[in-house]
Amino acid sequence: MNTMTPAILAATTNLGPKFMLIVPEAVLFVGAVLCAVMGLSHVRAFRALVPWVAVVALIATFATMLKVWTPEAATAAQLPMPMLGKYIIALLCVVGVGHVLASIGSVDRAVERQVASGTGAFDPVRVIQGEFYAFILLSLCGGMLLCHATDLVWLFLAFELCSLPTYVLVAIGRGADRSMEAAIKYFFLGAMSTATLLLGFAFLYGATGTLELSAMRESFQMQAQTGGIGSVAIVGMLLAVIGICFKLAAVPMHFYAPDVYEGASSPVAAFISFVPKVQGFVTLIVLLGTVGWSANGDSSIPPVIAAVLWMIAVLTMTLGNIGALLQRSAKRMLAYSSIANSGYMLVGILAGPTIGIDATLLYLLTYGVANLATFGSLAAIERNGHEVDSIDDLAGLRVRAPMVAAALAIGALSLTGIPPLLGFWGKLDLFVASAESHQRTLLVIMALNSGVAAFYYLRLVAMPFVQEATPRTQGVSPVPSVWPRLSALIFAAGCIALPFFANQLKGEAAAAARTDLDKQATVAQSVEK
Amino acid sequence: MTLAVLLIVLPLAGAILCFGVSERAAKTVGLIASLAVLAVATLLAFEFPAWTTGAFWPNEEGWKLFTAFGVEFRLGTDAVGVLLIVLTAVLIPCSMLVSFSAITQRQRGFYAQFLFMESAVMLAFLARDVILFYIGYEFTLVPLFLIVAIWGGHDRRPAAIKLWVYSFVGSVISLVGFIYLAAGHATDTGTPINFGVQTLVEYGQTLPASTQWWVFLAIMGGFAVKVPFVPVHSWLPLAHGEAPTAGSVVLAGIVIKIGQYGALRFAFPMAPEGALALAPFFAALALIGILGMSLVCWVQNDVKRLVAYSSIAHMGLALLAMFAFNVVGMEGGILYMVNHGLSTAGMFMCIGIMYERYHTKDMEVVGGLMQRMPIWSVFMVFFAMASLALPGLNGFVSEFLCLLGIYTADAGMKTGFPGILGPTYAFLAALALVLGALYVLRMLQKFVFGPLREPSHGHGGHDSHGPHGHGNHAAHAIHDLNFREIVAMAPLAIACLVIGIWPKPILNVIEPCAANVVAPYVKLIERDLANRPRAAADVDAITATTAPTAAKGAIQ
Amino acid sequence: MGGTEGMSTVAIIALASAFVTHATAHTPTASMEPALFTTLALALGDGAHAVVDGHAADAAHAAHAASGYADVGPLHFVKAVANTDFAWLKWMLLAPLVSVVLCGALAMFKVKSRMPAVFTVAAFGLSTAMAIALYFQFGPTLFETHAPLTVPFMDWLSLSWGPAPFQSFTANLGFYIDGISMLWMLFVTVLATLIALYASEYMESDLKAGYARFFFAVSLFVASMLILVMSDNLVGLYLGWEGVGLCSYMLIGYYATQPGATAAAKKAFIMNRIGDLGLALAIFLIWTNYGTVQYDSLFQAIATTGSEAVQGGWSKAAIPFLLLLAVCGKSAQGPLFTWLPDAMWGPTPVSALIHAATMVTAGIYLLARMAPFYTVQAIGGEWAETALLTVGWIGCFTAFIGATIACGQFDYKRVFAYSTISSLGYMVMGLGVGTAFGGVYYVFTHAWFKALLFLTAGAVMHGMAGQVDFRKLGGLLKVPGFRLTMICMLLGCLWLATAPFSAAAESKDIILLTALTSDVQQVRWMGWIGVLTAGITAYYAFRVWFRLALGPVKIEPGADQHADHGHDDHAHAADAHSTHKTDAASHGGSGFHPHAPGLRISLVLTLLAIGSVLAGLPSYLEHSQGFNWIQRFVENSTAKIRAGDGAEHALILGRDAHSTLFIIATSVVVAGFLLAWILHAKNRALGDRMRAFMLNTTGLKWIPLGSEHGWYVDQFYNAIIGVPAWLGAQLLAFTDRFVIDGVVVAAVGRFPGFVARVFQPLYTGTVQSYALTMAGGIGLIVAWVVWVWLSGGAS
Amino acid sequence: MTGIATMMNMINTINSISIAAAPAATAATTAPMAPAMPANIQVTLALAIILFAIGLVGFLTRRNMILMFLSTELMFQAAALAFVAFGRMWMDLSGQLMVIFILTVAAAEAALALGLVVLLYRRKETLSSEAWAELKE
Repeated sequence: MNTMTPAILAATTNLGPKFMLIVPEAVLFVGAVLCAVMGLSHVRAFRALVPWVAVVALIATFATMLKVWTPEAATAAQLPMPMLGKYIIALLCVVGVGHVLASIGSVDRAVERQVASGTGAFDPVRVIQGEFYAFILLSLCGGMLLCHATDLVWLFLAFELCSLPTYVLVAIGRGADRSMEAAIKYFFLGAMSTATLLLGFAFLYGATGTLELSAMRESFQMQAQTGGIGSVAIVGMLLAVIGICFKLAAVPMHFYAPDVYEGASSPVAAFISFVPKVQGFVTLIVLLGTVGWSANGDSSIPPVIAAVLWMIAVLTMTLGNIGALLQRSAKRMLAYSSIANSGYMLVGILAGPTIGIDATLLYLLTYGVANLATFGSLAAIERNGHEVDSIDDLAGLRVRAPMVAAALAIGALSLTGIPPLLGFWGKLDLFVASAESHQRTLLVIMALNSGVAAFYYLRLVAMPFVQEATPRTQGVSPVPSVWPRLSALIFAAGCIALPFFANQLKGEAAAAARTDLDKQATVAQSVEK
Repeated sequence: MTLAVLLIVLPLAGAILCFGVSERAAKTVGLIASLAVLAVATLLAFEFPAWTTGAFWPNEEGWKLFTAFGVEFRLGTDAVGVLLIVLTAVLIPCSMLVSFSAITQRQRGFYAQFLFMESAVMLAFLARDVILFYIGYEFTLVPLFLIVAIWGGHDRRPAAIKLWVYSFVGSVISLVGFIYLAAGHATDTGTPINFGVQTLVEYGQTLPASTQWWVFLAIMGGFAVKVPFVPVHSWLPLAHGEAPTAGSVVLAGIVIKIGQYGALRFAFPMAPEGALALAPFFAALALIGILGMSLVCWVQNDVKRLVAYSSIAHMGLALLAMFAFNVVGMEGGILYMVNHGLSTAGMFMCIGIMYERYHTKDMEVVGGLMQRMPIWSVFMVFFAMASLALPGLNGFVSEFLCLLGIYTADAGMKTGFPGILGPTYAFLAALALVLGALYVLRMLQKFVFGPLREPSHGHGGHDSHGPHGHGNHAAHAIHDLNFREIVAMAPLAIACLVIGIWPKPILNVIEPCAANVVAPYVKLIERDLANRPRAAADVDAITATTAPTAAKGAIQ
Repeated sequence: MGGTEGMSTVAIIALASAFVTHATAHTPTASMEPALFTTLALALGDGAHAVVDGHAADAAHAAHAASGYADVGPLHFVKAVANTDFAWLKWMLLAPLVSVVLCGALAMFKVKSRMPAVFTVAAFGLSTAMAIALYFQFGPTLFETHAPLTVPFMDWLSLSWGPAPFQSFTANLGFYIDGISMLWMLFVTVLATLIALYASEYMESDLKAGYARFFFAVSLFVASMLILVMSDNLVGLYLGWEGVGLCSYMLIGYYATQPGATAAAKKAFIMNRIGDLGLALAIFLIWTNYGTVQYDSLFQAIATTGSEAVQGGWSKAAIPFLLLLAVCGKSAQGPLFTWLPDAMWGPTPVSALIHAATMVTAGIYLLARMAPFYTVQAIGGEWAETALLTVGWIGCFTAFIGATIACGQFDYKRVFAYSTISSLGYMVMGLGVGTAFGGVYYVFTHAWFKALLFLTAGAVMHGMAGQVDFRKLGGLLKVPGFRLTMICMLLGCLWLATAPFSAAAESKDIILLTALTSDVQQVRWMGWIGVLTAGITAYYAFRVWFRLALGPVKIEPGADQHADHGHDDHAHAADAHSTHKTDAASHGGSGFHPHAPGLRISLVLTLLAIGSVLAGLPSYLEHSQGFNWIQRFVENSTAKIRAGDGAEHALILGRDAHSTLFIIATSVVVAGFLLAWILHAKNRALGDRMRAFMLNTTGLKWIPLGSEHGWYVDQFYNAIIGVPAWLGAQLLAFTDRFVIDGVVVAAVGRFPGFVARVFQPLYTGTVQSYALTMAGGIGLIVAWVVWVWLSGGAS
Repeated sequence: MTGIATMMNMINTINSISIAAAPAATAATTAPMAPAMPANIQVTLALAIILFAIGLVGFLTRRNMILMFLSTELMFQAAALAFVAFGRMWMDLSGQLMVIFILTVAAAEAALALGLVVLLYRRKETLSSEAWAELKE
């Protein structure tokens, strides 16, 4: 009875290079702890500093990533997709900063006001700002660690590290009952889907006998040559895909999204509409990398899984888009739009490794930026103290908050895919990917869906600029703190400016999508770009 | 910064400047910017070397921004493009001039939208890359939507939303067609994806007939919404009915033209077999458009809807002539684009000026304005006659060439360009001459001639609708055209007259471009005709030596 | 209201349906074609008339009998000579255009002056001088070399996309001068000058309102007429053709404030447009068959393509019929004549110039110019015959109908309008029966005396404050100042009634002679109907004159702004204190004294009277000079194939043609004169009693009613075409607005929303329900995978 | 009840497939030699699947939030058991390794879940999840 399988032994010896790579995450972790601690200090100035600590931590992570994450180091650590981590860390840092800025001033506002006005004594128990930003950083850290996964354990742990904090964020984002209800729904359904994912991992382990992703891939390649991948593996993969669908809010598992996004406060809604998607897609890419693609050479995932993914992609797109048509609440509408965008990105996955994955990764970036512009601008305005929720509140916003109205409109236009903006280039890449991989029906369905989408995104453009202010919108005014507005504006400007760097972004995404097989190619390509 | 790039960037700068200045100064800044663009456009026209060769100029490879997506910043246009650019550059300042007194609220935004639109349209006409064209073509949508939605008429919102959804879905369908073609090219030749118009045209023509059928249907289907063809036309009367004067002028004068320019530049060259196979279908739609819409025009009482329906009929004839696949028809179609832009824009300006004074578009309420505004009625009758295709004015030249083109399509092989449209299309299309006269004369009889009828609540009374109403417009006497309004309309009228009397220069310019577009069709139709049993008369005509020389002649 | 529009579609549908059914047959068999075309011809030419004519059925059989009728042997046309030293001819065209620009400027700046009249008369005078100079310079060379003159002026439409013959299309503005164009240039410019002079006084009362606009339109009219006549290609002719249509639209609608005038203008323009449609279609077909539209190369092409090469199928055969449709539209023939009587809404000089002398003769010019298309050589045997017969029947039918309606009218201007229609019918019949010379000669003489008639009518109306109903006037011969006008009107009526030895008699009798002596039986019938119509013409001509001139003096002035017809708002120009609006004369006529025509009007009337008399000179001098002046013109033009007036020795009813015709014609005219004398001069009561008798006897009621209401043709068109077309358009507009836009688009728009509503109940809000639907989803996917496995076994 | 029925037949199908196919799959692979599927592995695997089903059904039927959490925990443990079963089959310890991590994560979830439940209880004095259904379409 061999006590330790060779794979586990091998893993423990070459830990050196792997540790080097997770330095950025470590920096982030330290930042999270610092935030948590400073949030509890009696000195009001320290508490006010917490968001800025979070921002500095993110910037530091970005810097260390740039230094640490060189192609040689990545290949040394035998990661399944060496450059994926670099892209995801950069993406999460940049968008993470946006989320942090968007939520400044919204957490603990009542408590801070009481303390400032001296009516209530400071009580560490009631203050949550510290944990709030800590959890944001932890969740981002989990998302980044996913890319380092070389085996299922690491994958599962990073997966959980990324999703658990989000449940808490939803609960503490806004004191009202609605966020509590959203949190409980999100948690329970999340737990159920994670359990399904875990069962899927179990079956994958059962089919290959190893937790090592590289070993798994070899055994699957073997099985592919000798009469196809076993049924246990297929069931395992299916369960894993279903588990991941919850994170992506893809069709069978999307029911929570509208309620949770509506319940959570706007900055948190922005966060949970983006980070879980990154987490879901990275896990999906890593898993499909082992089961399909490079596994059986002709870069195609097993037909059963491909068919299931195809069905999920189409249903997600369609239900997401037509669902949004009926909504009167802006956040619910954006929830449905996020469901639809997951559908678009699944098309990228289906389009196969060479062209599909980098299209999805690029679309993740465009969606993140546009999402923050729209959700951020919702976060930046309030109606006599309460969150702005229904679309009618946006009428005539141009008069009361011109900057926020512009950001909202530009974000919506970018999500629709109006050309000069960033969203168009993401969609174009997806269209080209599906066309080049002969998914003609998907191409047509996506086109029709973006036609339907044009209708409801138009409301976000028309309400602030075309509609006249109604008595109901008298109370609408920007949030006292300037930062949410600035973050929405910065990301709206991003929608306009980033297309000028489209080449570099596409290059980075393409590099990220390269699997370790063509190592030399990765090195050559990154130099040439 | 070559002329072409300047032409795109200048209006953008102007638009941003418009936002900067005060409300009152906005209109002057807007006008100056658009006149500057006009100057650059005329400079481009003078420097344009390929007036007679039909070649594309300036083929400059600009910024390498989107090469990873296969999109080259290639700018270039041929004679037809330059004509449309100059037309746009003339129409925008004229439409601004007309709306000085009409628009009183949010003037900064108003003039900025027009300049945004102008830069997008210029990009569309100058693009030699399919996605670059799509960017220009799609971006005209946002300013147009805002113009109709903010400064429009009474129930402007549904009209604006319908305009937005129709155009967006249409352009997405065309995009699917382009991407399908480009992706096919990339996979077949193994090269990275490339959206260059030339590469796609060459690749498209090598595709098997069945795929070309789908590609043509997708691309032409998308542009059919913008032309508009009959089943998908219902957004145009609504949009025109609600748009402000300048909005209608730009919508009729420029936006419809991009749809047709797209069909001419992309749909016909990229899928000739598909075009041939679908020609009877689209020709039948065009015919329904001509006859049906002319009759519908005849019973309209809202004069703006009447002119909108009439432009559907006119565009139907222009497209039908293009489907005749011969030089005369194509030339007639292209010239019709320019002429329709001039005469219909002029008519909308007249109607707008009248609307400014009487606040109603209903022909039953207002009439016999010749007594009140004689100079206005001269312009109105002039533009009506131009759109009526009266010989001596521009409408006639293009309508005559279109009809002649449809006829030559049936003239068998001797003209060197055998067409596939039978004589029935030709005779039914010729009815357009009479039907066109019906509704225009009815409008003139109600509007300009006959006893003077004015709205009951007196002219200039406060208008109940629209935020941009003219406030408490003092009930002053209706005055005839002032100098500004005449200056706005004079260039269009002069252009109509000059093209009508001396069309030689424009025809020489358009001919090579038309020949280039039609060149691939000669061989295809000959092959079709050869294997289809034809009347004895035509068979020996085929053996006549004229055909090959003609094809060679047309190509050089 | 749909009358005019209704009319517009009658010819189209008949024409289009015939062609459509025919064209789609694609390879027409020989037998089908003639039958189809005869029905078309009958439908076009004499649909309503077929009932009366009875034996139209065997038209086809009789046609084959006569060979010389349409088969004129091989055609030969002399090649045109380009001669640049006639370049000054372009000034003949530019002079009126300069006047157009000047008058237009004056109108725009609302300048109140008489200058527009001066510009116009000067321009026309210059053109007349040039026309006469052209006759003297180019005439002799033309008459002996028979070679027409071409002068390039300006290039307009010229495309070429290949070297071969059918691969270029040139239609530049150049001049092609031959016999008939020179004749037309002469009498158009002369008459235009005289009438412009007349109008300068007649329109004086409108000095402020529309004087400049009137002369702008008149100058533009003459310019367009000259382009039409002088152009060297069909598209130039089309430019002139539509130009005159536009000017007649502007001039009929001159009194823009009156709804009747604008409706009449619209009706005229649309009916002309139907004719233009015919012309346009003809031009396209000519180009597709002969590859050119330039007269010179076209006629050479016709001459060279021998009859055996005529396999153009239906498209060649259709050309003559389409040209005929154009003629009907412009010269108010056949089905499209109803616009001319309504054109009387325009001021009288307009009626005289445009609707009597010049524009309406454009149709005859086209027939003369395009005569080669009506020969067997050009379009094949069986169609040439039918085409010519159709032209003949349309002319004859229109003449007869025009005359019958004229008898019933009480408004003397409308009587003269119907008489114009009738005379035009004669001219078209002339070309139809084979004598282009007869037709053209009658055009020449008719232009003079009809202009005279209209101008006298104008003078009377001008004087009687717009009164047009001759029952309210009488004994004008005795009224001081009107004696000259009435004498001129008598002369005009005599010429109209073709009194023996009058100029009209000389020209009209040639037509009747050729018709009666032709060996085609149908043509002989046309001849007899022509003789009958001549009698009716005599009756109504003198009916008007007797009512107006003889009998007790009775002057009932029409209201100044007479609602119905009186439309020249005249005021005593001399009477300083009266303003335009209030007319001093009250309806009662107590203080009213008729306003005698001024010097310029009387001058023009006398000149025209002299001209009408001299119009007969060509035939009076025929014996001494050996040739007829007009015949020489026709022989030196493309219409020469029709110039010959048949065999000299032919017989009518067995006896010598000339003498018998003379006897028959004079007897018929005298009969008409006597009938008019009895009913309207000697015993007016008898006339009224007879009319009352006929009205209440059911058997004869339809005659007076029909003739007074123009056989209800307008109402007929309105009923079967106008109303249905209007309803159809309303239905189309409704479907477009509410069905396509309302139902279909809304359905497509709302479908996604509808589907969303189906899924909406799934979002109930409780965690359990979400978990259940999720589990359901997973179950479905796994079930599907298992099903695929069991069936496909996909690994 | 229908929910449970579907669950049962789903499990049987997975069961049958995995049992039937597993030996074939294992026999074929030449990777680290997987031993034949002894009977007890099948039993533990079936147990794991049944446990998972029970957890799922419990989660669907129970209204009380704590019991709902317990059923999710049950699902987690079912997965852990599956890992152990497969570890035993492959005679490979990494299955056990995974179980340890699963336990830690389950513990973290438990802490979080109870925190949330307490928060909600303090707000609405009831543990039933029916009370929390305001957010809906």
